Amino acid sequence: MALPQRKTDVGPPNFEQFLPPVIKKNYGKWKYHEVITPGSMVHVAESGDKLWTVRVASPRLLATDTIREHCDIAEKYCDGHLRYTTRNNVEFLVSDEKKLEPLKKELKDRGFKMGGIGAGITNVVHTQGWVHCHGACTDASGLVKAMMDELFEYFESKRLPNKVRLAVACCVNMCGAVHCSDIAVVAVHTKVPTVKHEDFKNMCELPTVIGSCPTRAISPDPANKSVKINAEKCMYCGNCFTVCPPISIKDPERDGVAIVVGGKINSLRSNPKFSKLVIPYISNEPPRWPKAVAAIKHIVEVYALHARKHERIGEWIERIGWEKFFKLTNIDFTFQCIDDFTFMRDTMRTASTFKW
Amino acid sequence: MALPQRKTDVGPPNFEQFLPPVIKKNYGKWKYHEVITPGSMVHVAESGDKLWTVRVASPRLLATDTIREHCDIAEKYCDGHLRYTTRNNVEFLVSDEKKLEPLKKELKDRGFKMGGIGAGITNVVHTQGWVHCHGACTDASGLVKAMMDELFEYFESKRLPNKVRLAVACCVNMCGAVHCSDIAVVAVHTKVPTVKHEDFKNMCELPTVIGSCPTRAISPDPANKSVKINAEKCMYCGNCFTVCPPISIKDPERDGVAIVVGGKINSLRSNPKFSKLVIPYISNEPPRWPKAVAAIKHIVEVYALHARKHERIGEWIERIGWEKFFKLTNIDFTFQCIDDFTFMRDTMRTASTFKW
Amino acid sequence: MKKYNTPLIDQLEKGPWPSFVTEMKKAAKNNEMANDALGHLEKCYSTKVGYWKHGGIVGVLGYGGGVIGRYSEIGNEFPGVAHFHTVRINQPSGFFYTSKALKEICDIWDKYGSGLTNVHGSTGDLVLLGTKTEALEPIFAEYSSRGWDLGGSGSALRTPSCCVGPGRCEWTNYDTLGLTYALTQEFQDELHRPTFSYKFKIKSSGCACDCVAALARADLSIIGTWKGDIKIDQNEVKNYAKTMDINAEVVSMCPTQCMSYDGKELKIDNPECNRCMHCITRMTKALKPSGERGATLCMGSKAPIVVGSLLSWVIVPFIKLEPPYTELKDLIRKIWDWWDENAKPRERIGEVIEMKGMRSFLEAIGVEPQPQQIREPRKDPFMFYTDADVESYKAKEAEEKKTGKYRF
Amino acid sequence: MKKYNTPLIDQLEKGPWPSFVTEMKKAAKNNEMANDALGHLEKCYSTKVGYWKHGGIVGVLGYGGGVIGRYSEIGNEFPGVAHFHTVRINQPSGFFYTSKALKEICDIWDKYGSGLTNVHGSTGDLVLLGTKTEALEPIFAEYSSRGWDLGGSGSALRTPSCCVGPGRCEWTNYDTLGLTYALTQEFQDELHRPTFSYKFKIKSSGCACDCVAALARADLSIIGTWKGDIKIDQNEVKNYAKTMDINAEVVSMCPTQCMSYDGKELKIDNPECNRCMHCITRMTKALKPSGERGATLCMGSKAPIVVGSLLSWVIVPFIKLEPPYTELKDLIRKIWDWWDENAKPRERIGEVIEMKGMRSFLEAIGVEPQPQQIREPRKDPFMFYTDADVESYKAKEAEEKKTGKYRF
Ligand code: SRM
Ligand code: SRM
Ligand code: SRM
Ligand code: SRM
Ligand code: SF4
Ligand code: SF4
Ligand code: SF4
Ligand code: SF4
Ligand code: SF4
Ligand code: SF4
Ligand code: SF4
Ligand code: SF4
Repeated sequence: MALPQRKTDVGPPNFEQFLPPVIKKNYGKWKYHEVITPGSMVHVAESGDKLWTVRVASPRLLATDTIREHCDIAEKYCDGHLRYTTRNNVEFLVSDEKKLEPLKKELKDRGFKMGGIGAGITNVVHTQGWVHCHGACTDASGLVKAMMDELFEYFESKRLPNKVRLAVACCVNMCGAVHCSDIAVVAVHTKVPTVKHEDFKNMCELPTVIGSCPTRAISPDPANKSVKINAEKCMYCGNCFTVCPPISIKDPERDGVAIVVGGKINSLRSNPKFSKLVIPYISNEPPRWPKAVAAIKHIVEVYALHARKHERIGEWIERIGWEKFFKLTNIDFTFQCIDDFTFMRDTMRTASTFKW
Repeated sequence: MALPQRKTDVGPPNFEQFLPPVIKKNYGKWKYHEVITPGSMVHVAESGDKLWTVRVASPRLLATDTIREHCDIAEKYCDGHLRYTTRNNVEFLVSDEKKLEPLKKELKDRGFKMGGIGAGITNVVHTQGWVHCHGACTDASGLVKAMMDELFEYFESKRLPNKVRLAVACCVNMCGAVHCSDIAVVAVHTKVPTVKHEDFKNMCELPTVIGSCPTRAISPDPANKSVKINAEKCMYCGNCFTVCPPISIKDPERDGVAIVVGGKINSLRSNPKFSKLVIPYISNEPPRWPKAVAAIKHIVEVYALHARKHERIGEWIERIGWEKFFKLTNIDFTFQCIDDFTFMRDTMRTASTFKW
Repeated sequence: MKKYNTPLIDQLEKGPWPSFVTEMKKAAKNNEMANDALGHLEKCYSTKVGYWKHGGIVGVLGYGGGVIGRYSEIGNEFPGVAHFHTVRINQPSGFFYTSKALKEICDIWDKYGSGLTNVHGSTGDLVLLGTKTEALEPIFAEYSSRGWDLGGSGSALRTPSCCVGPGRCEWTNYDTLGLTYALTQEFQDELHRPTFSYKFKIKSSGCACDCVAALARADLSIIGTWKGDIKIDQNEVKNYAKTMDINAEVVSMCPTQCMSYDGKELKIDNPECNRCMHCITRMTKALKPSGERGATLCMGSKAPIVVGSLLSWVIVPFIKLEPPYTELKDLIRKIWDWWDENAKPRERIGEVIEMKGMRSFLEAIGVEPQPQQIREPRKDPFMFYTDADVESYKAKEAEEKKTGKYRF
Repeated sequence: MKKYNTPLIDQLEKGPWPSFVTEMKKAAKNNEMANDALGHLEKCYSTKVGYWKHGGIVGVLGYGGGVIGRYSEIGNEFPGVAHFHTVRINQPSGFFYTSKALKEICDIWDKYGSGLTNVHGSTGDLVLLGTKTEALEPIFAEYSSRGWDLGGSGSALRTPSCCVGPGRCEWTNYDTLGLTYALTQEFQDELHRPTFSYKFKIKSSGCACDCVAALARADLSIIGTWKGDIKIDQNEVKNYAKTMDINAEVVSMCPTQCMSYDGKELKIDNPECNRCMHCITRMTKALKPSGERGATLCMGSKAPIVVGSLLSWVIVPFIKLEPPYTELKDLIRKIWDWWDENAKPRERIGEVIEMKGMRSFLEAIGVEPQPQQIREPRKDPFMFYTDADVESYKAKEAEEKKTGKYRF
């Protein structure tokens, strides 16, 4: 069959054609919303019109058949209207209240999991991992699955002081939102990369490779027409490897994951915050990373026990102090937790006011 | 007359020999104190013994005859015991309550000014200025005198929400405690230094001069056996001039002073804070620097009007926000206020949460 | 089709959370590429290392981006993933679809690719995961002819993304969906033909909740806000009081302490409010912003490499955002011009601003210095003054001498 | 003696604050050097520029510091200040004097110098302002024979300084005066003979009020603190309640919110208290620390040049400080050894720690990592691991496998 005529620069389709009529009518004129269950909510327009949303978990990595299943359900209950969220859940958009409960029932029967709305845990922002990226030092999808199985009740029913946003990144490029997450996993290398000198000059640009290194560990190696890496300065970020294929850094026994906590993106109450390192290294343990998962769950539980209502993890920790966080969670404080990158100075304590 | 035999490494005299008996007896066993007036207080020991202190202003630059006058007074009322404070005031240490009022009277009669205790303004930490330092781009003593004349009531009687610590530094070496003061003046150059190339190689060390520059503006000038300065990068700190006499930077018309505010050293309530730049430039106006003095007074008055009791200037500003500080004081916000040194990133706002 | 033994990843089919392994198996049933992807992944799990190679440059004619080239080191063992490129399809604003549109996407993908997708990628694209080089042109023809275009990759504008905003949310301060569509259309060339120093991302959230995480991961983060009072419906306050401790949950958590509640009336000292949204989100029926609507433009956030992670910095405290968004579009072009002139290769705009100084940047784009841009003024007195600066300070002083009144 | 016309600085004799010009004139009455200093200063005021040259190296035999060499560019015009060196006399701890001792100091100074002083310099020395090179040895002989020694200058230990502490203050947690004396005596060689990379300052405050501003301007800042509860005298609380709003002035200002007061009883949740001192200073009769006394050691503060100003960082959260202070003395030597090995010329210790990393420093001085040292953990995942680190993590994991219990 002949291919249709290609077009360029058409851009994405105009979203308006995909909006359900109730949204078109009440566009920008919503009055309030109410969370009905962790998996459903209703938005009420100034006109009095209502829109029900049912949110369903997604592994994000979807087979086309599953998307078709979403479509079939949307056709049955939502006149074909659905959306996905910024955290990759599916949302069924219901305009007719009568269809709400039947929709929920069918979703349940089909094994779909509803949840993720309100003060709990929703889907995990994550990255490609071994499924698709060359840089991955762990698998992201696997970690997410293992984490969410363990934390599932917080998605479906159990509530927390506030939302807990989780993320996983399979290397320090952090294609997930790890750097501002309540709790996140970032995969790390722990060994200095090696350079295949013979391929260097054909495949890499010297200034780019040198400039890629955050700690200036790379210098020219004119004898080999290549570069050399100063083992004292290298902290295994892998950026040289990203820009230059003859540099390799993966190591199955030494690659692992680190846990960061306390990040936040929105500006409610307190300013956005970066996540901070609390556990520097856990061995990669596919298929279920039991220790990493246990660590995350442990932190969620300590938070649930101690935080005030509406406090995000980072807000709670800042109120009680990091020294108290380490005490309450009984996490070992290691040298890795002390910043030694450029901006170390602002992370050190400059007062004798801390808790014992 | 023959000189006495010199000794080395004797170190300072043991302070114990200078302590009044009441202090020796109650050393480390003080129970509480009470501020009587802004110029006097009493410390009560666990034993019940009392020590009265009368604090007197000092210009710090003292003629020996004035020190002798201090001594005469101390002999008359304090058995010869006196001390100076960490901010250069004189303190008369009275063990006999009956001598307190007569001491105060004599001090008053002799024109000494009592004050500086409690929530007001005490002496100004400062530096040499034109009186003694080669680096000075203003005179420190003159500025202090002009400031304190204007703020004198806050020393002697009028109270503020909390202590306001002032400082003056005559160059960015900041021999005063400018960088953590409630309000301070720092003198600044505003022009790129010039280099006398012919003297360079005899008087300066190339690596030291290059290393002295915070912004890497200096590079070797092999043709002249000297250095050259990149005008784009130089921010006139004068450090190259400090380490290398053939470099000169003073300019009578362009040298001036800047005002910084909001610093704090102790850890009460909030952590120590650096002072921040609010007025980037005021011309040097000896002998009384009227605009600089007016600016300081203005800030003190706005603070007095708006801060809560016990709030230091920096604490007040952090509560209301810097944008509000600029609004309340009506100080122009200039590009100089925006950090462009290494640690700029932490000074920028990362949220839409500010006041209009 | 070879049947792989996958004992390790099979364990990831257990448990309540939907399983990506199940998805892969679903696709693998009638897709060779997906089937090999499964075997390939099991091998990664058993050896604890990945086998993908650095991506080569692949793509469609006339475009410099939109496809991520991917090859396996062990393509002979798993020929179905020897090439395994991803195609990024630019999603519609707010991720709204109709079943019809989605099914069309699926059908084409099944025809040419692995049948595996990410809905969506972290940037926002609808990601089609794994196809061969020779399929790229047909795929593009099929999609583009039906009104779908590729998303961004490489040193280009990346696919803009936004929160659901006016589509469903009562808090949005501008039309996030409309703006995202307008910008994406306006900058098609910059999106498809990489000419920048590095990637440039735009994300738009309708309010400070920032549901698209713009502030942390977009070079240009557009955060909706308003200029005006928060209107209070005291009757609704009374209703909330029945089920919530207003003082504990709202008043005491207000960051500016500008609220008070005496058990009867809720008060807000509006000039002190910093519009953080906490109170509004907790009492949505009772509280509503009023006055002018628009957004704060922030700039520079990114992941940690090279200079450490950044959050976006406030550049323009307030801008009105109404079609045709001319002011914003012009500003974006000025921003890119300055970036282009000043960046080294692979330098994100935040890194360049940090390097060259905020002043150089703000002057170039014509924005005044304002205290709203900063959290606090500089501390070290390492300041630059232009001759013009000093002249203007001196001029001010001369005037003060005349008027007898200081202007600090 | 030449009589200078000083119309500009004369204006600084007016006003209530004591005038340094009056002081200079007093000294100038019968001292040629002071008289020329006056004329010299007037010239600075009239031309708005200083005339001092860079200091040359001058000093006393066997010492490398203690004197700041100073010459005037216009020495021919003002011969009395052609040489105008300052002599730093090491002050007694806490700036305590007897009139006898002070008068002796004055007499010697009048004999050899300008009769001008700074009581005291910013570092803490009693500064004798202005003398000639040939007077230095006699001055030193006169002072040292009477038990006074020079203070520090150059790349050496600088004169240690401290708050009044146990001399008069109820809040001190250790003997600031005794410690300062002991350290100054212990390190006489390091003070007088510059062998460091740059200056090193030690300042000691008895509590978090930090009345000697140690935290902002000492390479080693010693801040007194305690480990134990704050004891409350509820009767005294009642007295305070008569004149002060305890909730507004104390409870609501407690940074950890660990206090409560119901109008009757004041309570402190001690494990949550961070010992900030606010409540204690405001209710000194009612509140008193108890338990172990000692100090927190902080390190690295300095003025802005070269890398920007620093506040001292917590290194040792708690140390007991009792004579003969062996632990602290040993630690200081270790600190200097590491500094010596790692610093470039003119690098303060804070700058070197920043350069080489806190770990290198802490390991060298034998201090464990502790969360009390930091305000917050690192954000960017740019971590160093030694092989031993990874081995120890793996060993922990192996053990966990055995016990079935995780230790995070
Ligand atoms: C659907 C979605 C937007 C979209 O365009 O897809 C969305 C929708 C809503 N968000 Fe959100 N947020 C969504 C991602 C986010 C994100 C982004 C992220 O997590 O990556 C954030 C920032 C998170 C952070 O700060 O780290 C976010 C921070 C909030 C907040 C602030 C929470 C807080 O107090 O810290 C609110 C306010 C609230 O919870 O009442 C909020 C409130 C809401 C409301 C109530 C707004 C409304 O009236 O419609 C929506 C439903 C609430 C809910 O899901 O709990 N939304 N929300 C996103 C759902 C993702 C998901 O599948 O779970
Ligand atoms: C005499 C002196 C110590 C010395 O060894 O010489 C001293 C003495 C006292 N200080 Fe201080 N402080 C002295 C310099 C300082 C400094 C250092 C500085 O300013 O350079 C500070 C840190 C300032 C800062 O944070 O920027 C300082 C911050 C305090 C504070 C904390 C104030 C606050 O709330 O922020 C207190 C507590 C108080 O005021 O109740 C305090 C309290 C006290 C007490 C009440 C302690 C006591 O019981 O004896 C003393 C008298 C109070 C007064 O003067 O108001 N002292 N005090 C210093 C007097 C300097 C002067 O001549 O005025
Ligand atoms: C697919 C995706 C992850 C995902 O699973 O969702 C992704 C995948 C890759 N990212 Fe990313 N990034 C993706 C969103 C992000 C994000 C999040 C975002 O855009 O909101 C970030 C953090 C925000 C940012 O831009 O800083 C991100 C920061 C990076 C970086 C670090 C950039 C930096 O300036 O530090 C790199 C490194 C690079 O560009 O060489 C990178 C590079 C890559 C490459 C192209 C690695 C490479 O050199 O081959 C990955 C291709 C993986 C593959 O083979 O499929 N990716 N990347 C996301 C894009 C999907 C989409 O188009 O919707
Ligand atoms: C006299 C004194 C100022 C005063 O009026 O009190 C002073 C005066 C000088 N200081 Fe200072 N500093 C004095 C305390 C300080 C302080 C405060 C302190 O010690 O508490 C600081 C800030 C804290 C610090 O050390 O960082 C200070 C930071 C500097 C610096 C910057 C050092 C740095 O690392 O950034 C320099 C520059 C240098 O060393 O070349 C400096 C250099 C100088 C020189 C030696 C300039 C020079 O190269 O000739 C000044 C000699 C002036 C003169 O001719 O009399 N002075 N200097 C203080 C010493 C008196 C004393 O011994 O008691
Ligand atoms: S985080 Fe790293 S490994 Fe993972 S998808 Fe992004 S670039 Fe690839
Ligand atoms: S891995 Fe990172 S730190 Fe190490 S040499 Fe490469 S770029 Fe530099
Ligand atoms: S601040 Fe500068 S000019 Fe003033 S005394 Fe110190 S070094 Fe000299
Ligand atoms: S004045 Fe300062 S910034 Fe300018 S060249 Fe000299 S050292 Fe560098
Ligand atoms: S960012 Fe604000 S406007 Fe957008 S969906 Fe979230 S809450 Fe609504
Ligand atoms: S929006 Fe935030 S700052 Fe404003 S009143 Fe509400 S809680 Fe307070
Ligand atoms: S620092 Fe503390 S102990 Fe020392 S004088 Fe000040 S209040 Fe007293
Ligand atoms: S010392 Fe500070 S933290 Fe402790 S109870 Fe008192 S005010 Fe609170």
